[in-house]
Amino acid sequence: MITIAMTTGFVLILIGLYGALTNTNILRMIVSFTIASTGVNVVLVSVGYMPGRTAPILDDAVPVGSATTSIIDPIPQALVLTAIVIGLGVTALMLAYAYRLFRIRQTLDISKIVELKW
Amino acid sequence: MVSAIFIIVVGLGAAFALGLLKDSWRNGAFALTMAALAVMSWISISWLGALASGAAQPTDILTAGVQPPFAINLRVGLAEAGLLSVITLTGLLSALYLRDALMQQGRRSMAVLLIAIMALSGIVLTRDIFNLFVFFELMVISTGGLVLLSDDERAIGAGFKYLVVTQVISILLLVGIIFTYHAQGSLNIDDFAAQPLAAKGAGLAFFLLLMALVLELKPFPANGWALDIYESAHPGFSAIFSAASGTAAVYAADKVLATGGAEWLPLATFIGLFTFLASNILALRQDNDRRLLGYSSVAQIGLVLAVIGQRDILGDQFLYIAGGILIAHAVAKAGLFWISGVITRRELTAWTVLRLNPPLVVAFATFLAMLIGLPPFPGFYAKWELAHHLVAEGRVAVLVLILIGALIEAGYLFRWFGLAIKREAPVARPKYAPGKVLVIYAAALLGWYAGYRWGALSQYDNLLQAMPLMVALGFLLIEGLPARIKNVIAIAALCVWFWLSYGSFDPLQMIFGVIFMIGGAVIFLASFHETGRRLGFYPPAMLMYAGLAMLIVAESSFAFFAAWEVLTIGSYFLILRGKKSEPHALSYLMFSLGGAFAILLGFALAAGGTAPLAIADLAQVTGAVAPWVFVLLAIGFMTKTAAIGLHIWLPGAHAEAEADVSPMVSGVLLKAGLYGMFLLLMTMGRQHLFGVDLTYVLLWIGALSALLGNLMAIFQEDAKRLLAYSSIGQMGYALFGLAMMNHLGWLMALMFVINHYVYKSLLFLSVGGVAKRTGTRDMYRMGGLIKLMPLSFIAVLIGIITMSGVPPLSGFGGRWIFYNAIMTADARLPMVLVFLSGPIAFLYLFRLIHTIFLGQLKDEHRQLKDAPFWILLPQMIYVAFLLGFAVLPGMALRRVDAYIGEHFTEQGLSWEGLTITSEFGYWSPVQIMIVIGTIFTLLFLLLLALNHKAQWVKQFNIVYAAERPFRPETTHFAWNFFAPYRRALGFLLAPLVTRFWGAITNALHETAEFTRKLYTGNGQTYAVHVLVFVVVLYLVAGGIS
Amino acid sequence: MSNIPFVMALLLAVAMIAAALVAVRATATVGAVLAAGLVSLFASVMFLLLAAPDVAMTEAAIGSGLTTFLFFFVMGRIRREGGGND
Amino acid sequence: MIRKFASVVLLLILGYAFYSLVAGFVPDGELNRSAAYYAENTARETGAQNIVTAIIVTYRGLDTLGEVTVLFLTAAIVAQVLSHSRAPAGTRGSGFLPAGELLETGTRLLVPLILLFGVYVFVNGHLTPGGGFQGGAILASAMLLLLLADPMRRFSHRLIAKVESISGLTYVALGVMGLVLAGGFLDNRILPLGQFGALFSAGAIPLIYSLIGLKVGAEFSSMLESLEETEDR
Repeated sequence: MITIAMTTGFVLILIGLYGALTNTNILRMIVSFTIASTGVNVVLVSVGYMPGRTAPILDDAVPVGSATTSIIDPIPQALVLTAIVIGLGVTALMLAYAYRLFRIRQTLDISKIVELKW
Repeated sequence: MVSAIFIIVVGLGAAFALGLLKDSWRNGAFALTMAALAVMSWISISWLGALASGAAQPTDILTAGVQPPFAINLRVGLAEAGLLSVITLTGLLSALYLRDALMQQGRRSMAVLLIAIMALSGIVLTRDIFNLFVFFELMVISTGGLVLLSDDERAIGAGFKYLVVTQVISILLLVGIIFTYHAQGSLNIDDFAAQPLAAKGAGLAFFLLLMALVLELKPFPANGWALDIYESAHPGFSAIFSAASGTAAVYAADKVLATGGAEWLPLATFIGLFTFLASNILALRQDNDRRLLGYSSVAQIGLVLAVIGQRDILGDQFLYIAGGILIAHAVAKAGLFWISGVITRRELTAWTVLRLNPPLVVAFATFLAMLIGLPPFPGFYAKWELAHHLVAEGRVAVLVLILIGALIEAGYLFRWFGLAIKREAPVARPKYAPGKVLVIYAAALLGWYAGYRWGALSQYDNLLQAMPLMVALGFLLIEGLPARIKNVIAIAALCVWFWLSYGSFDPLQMIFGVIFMIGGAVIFLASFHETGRRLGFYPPAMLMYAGLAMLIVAESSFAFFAAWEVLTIGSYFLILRGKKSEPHALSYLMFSLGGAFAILLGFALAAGGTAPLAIADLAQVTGAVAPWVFVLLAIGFMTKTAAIGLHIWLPGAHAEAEADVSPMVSGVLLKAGLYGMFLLLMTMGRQHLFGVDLTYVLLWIGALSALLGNLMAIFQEDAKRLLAYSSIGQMGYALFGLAMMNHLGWLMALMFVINHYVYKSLLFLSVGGVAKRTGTRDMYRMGGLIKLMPLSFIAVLIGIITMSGVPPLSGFGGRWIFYNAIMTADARLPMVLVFLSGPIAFLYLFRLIHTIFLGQLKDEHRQLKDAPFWILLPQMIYVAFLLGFAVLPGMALRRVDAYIGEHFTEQGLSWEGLTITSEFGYWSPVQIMIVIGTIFTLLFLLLLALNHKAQWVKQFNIVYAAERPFRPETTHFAWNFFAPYRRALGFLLAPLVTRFWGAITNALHETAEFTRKLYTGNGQTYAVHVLVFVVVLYLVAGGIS
Repeated sequence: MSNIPFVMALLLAVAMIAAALVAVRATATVGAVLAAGLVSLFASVMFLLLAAPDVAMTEAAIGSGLTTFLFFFVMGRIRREGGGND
Repeated sequence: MIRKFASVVLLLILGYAFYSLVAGFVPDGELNRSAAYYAENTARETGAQNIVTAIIVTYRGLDTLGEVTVLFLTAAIVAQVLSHSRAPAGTRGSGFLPAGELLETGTRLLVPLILLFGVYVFVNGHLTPGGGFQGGAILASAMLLLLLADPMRRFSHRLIAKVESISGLTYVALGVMGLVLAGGFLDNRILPLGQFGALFSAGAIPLIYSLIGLKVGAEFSSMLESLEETEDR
């Protein structure tokens, strides 16, 4: 289970990076990055997973006393929550930039935005 | 003391509060922003003060009221407080600088700025790795926002590239964080340290983590995105990006590296050095000022990373060294970016406009000196300590690479300074926004203050409390006074300094002291000739003399080296003042700094540790290291004396300098190198490397310098160049004498020290005076000036008689001692060379009289008057001195002779009355004077008798009889005077040395040109670079697991 | 424990990778964005399987929901101004 | 082509590195010390049922503050980026999902419900899955619906900005109160922990999470609106 999730996550990262490195369209690059960050999130959560345990919520099913032996690691989940929100922020920013670039240059092709170099 | 968390609270609170203000009420918004930044700065600085003085202890700040690692904690120690101060102050000043842009874009951009500074502070404060990630993302995003402040539309592209790359970095970082967490069971950085990363996969996780953090430092070659930002962003923001972001990112990398254990440090060292060298080389080809600053930023951060890689051996000095470099870089880079913001065009030559505002030039020079680590700035102390630690631990290779990089960096930075000072400046003085200029001055002052603090912290003397340096710097404050008043003060300062210090001089110091101080003062008499304010002359001149003054009294290697750098930098600025001296001044500086680095390395090797080393203790250096110390120090000193091979800077630098500067740099400054050689040979004596007696090598170098220097001089058409080349030869003699390592040799070297000062100053002044009147230095444009400039003629005549070593003047004394000396040495071949060069000197010296003063007067020179009074006055003093010294050489040499006698057992000279006796014969100056005088008088009378019918003939001017010739020199009788010799000996003059150094420079430039093609400008390619960087290091490190 | 979550995870993994490949290789940007949204959606189901309901909710709401809309808005602007055909 | 090839090679090597991470991964048998601490002490120290919430709001509150700031920052920058480049007049609307009668009516019906649901989600964040971010996203989706239904409709920028700022300021102020009244910045024990499992419990967590919800909702809305908006205010 963990291996499947983690592998999937890493594969998503690689696919995302591949897309980001080979698509010259800016929007497609951004799409690829969202896939890669989804992959990262999957990896993060899978690291915290422990087989046979439940979500880290102390309700009637999981009394406080037995929490240590019955819940999974809550920390990666907390981290992923943060990572997702930050990912959205960065995506939004990149999109805004993409639009602005398009307005200036009338193109979405990143290989044409090379006036700064050397 | 206010808790440091309020830096974050205030930053965030103000940013949120800005949203409540009306969008139109921008003044209020700006005031709020500034107030918040001021509070943040104040908190940081008060912590810094308290921690530095011991009033406070490093403090952990818990959040959520729970102990770490279960809740995030922050920490303020000395390092954190220092960096926070840098970050918040940069933010504060940049905000002031960005005022217009911020006002125009409104409160949102102000909020972004506040959050950026807050985030950078958070990066420094936090001890939690994921929290670090959050602050990093805040930094990234706010960078994305602040890039928009630029008017340059290309910044949008740069910002996007940055975002692309940081996405890749974030992915690596998060993967690294989570697996590190899995291995450690904690996200707290301090817990990493407690538990070595043993678990499987932990190494790789840590590697990814580290790579992500290192990538934020813009390592070469994965840094194209950063350069694009530097080039296009608003300079006010670039200052933050370089000074504050760079600082924070370095600290983040350091924090994590510190926990990873020593096995990760070599990786950091490698990346750091590679980046430092590569970026500096790349910067060589930059014409865009901001991009150049970008390369320099990247390089400096690389340097700091390399220093971090040495933290295992730096011990408690780590903070002092890394902090010194980092703070110097932050202040200087911020300052330079701020200056670039008041300059409208982007090519380096556009900086000429600074000249219309001299204080800005001072600020510019301050920042450059800080970057390169010149005294008295923190980088200097850091460089010194670093060198000693590295050498003590056997990491000489690291040090050498650092020094090479620093030299390249100095090359492009000072080339830039040269362009700014020498290229044509616009006429109209631009109007600078007062706020911006104020910020620049504030940075410069902070730089000086940092230099003062670092000096106070160092285990050596605080350079900024050294009196000569203070006096020299004081001249910056009185630049507004008329030149003549400043001249009086300068002369007085030199005399007073001599008077204060001569009591403790030994005879050797006395001779050099007199030349440096009193000799300097005499040359200053010529400076009375200049009227107006003569901006930019006295501070560098006094800086040079301060260096010389400090050099003589230096007792420790540190003081000596500091003085050496001070005099180098002062003389560079001085030489740069010449009309066409831009390339020559640069080459002078490059050689001198290279030499200085050799000295640094030599001293570090000699010290063998980090304890201060007294110059006298050089004598105690033994073992395998001793000859290397000798070689390095000798190379360092010989760059100053322009020994052959290291000489190519001299002719241009001396010839192109101003009329009164040439004698300073030739007559006075060259002696600094000889002084060093004296000390070196006196303490270390003969050293053997691979079985070769190194003094024997020096002997050869001296002989070759004498021969080739003189040979090159005879083919010069430019009078000052001729004198310059002759200096190479003369210094060769002195070196030769020293290298003989016997009593008479040394005495002769000292004789040369005195004589060369006098006649070279004399000749440079008189030739300078003639050049001032005729408007040219080319001898074929002169002629027949004897009657128009009789005093100059007499001066030159006396000068060349002395110099060529014919009786009756003191030059002969030198020669006489010299011939005695070589009879006692046993190196035949070099001796022959030295003998040969004697007559060669005749050939060119005679031209000075023959071509300039004799022959036909040029038509356009008919109305000339003799040189100005103030230029003549010191010449006449020298003439008088030479006559006196010819009769009474004993007045100086006797005591020295005895002093040298302490070092050499063999018989010196015996001084009885006016007669000097050696084992080979005797020399009685008075007798010689009388004999020669008699012969001369007789001959003169004879000539008069023979020629009593001689009559004056009007000169018949053939030059203008017909059309003006296309090449006037070809019609002059004395042009290419020694063409036959050139045909015979020209092969000796093939500019091999020049070609050699030229090839090195070219190779560097070619490398730069080739390498920078890496930066295609394509953001995707940059992302590939980032991955390549990580993957290659992963492979190099052998597939960490 | 039981095989059902395991099989589900496997299916989800395959679906996610397939969707990701579509997102990267698709010719139309709209399709790519939708496919990426789908990846997110599958990921949030995967999070449920991994006992992370909080994450699942967030991913569904933000990763697949809001992000997709952001893309559409920007693409809409670009399309209206004559770009975004490729 | 070269780039593709190079990328594939690079990613293969990176993939190998990832593979060795997966291959070497051993799931914890027991909770590690941090997780164990939270499992044991969350209920006592924070009074929250949902441990993830307790971590987010309290133990790692600084992260969350930063995270909220990320959104604040992004919203501000997006607005700024786009304020420079408004689309030509007359070309409004998202262009993808044309508004219709049905959508408009549906929106009127749905929006209050959605808003209520969003509030429910973040108010109960300490008890059940969900919280400020999810709730905020839900709030924003209501705004999204409004935008879709009627692109002409403008929410008050001022209102959104005020909500954003005031909730942000209050959040920071609560954090400082934690510093002053309790154990440290963002300590939730400035309010009584209350009855474990009750709505009003867990100290300041529900309050903070609500503020986060409001703020996140406002920020998302502002972002969406900036991207949607096509002319000057």
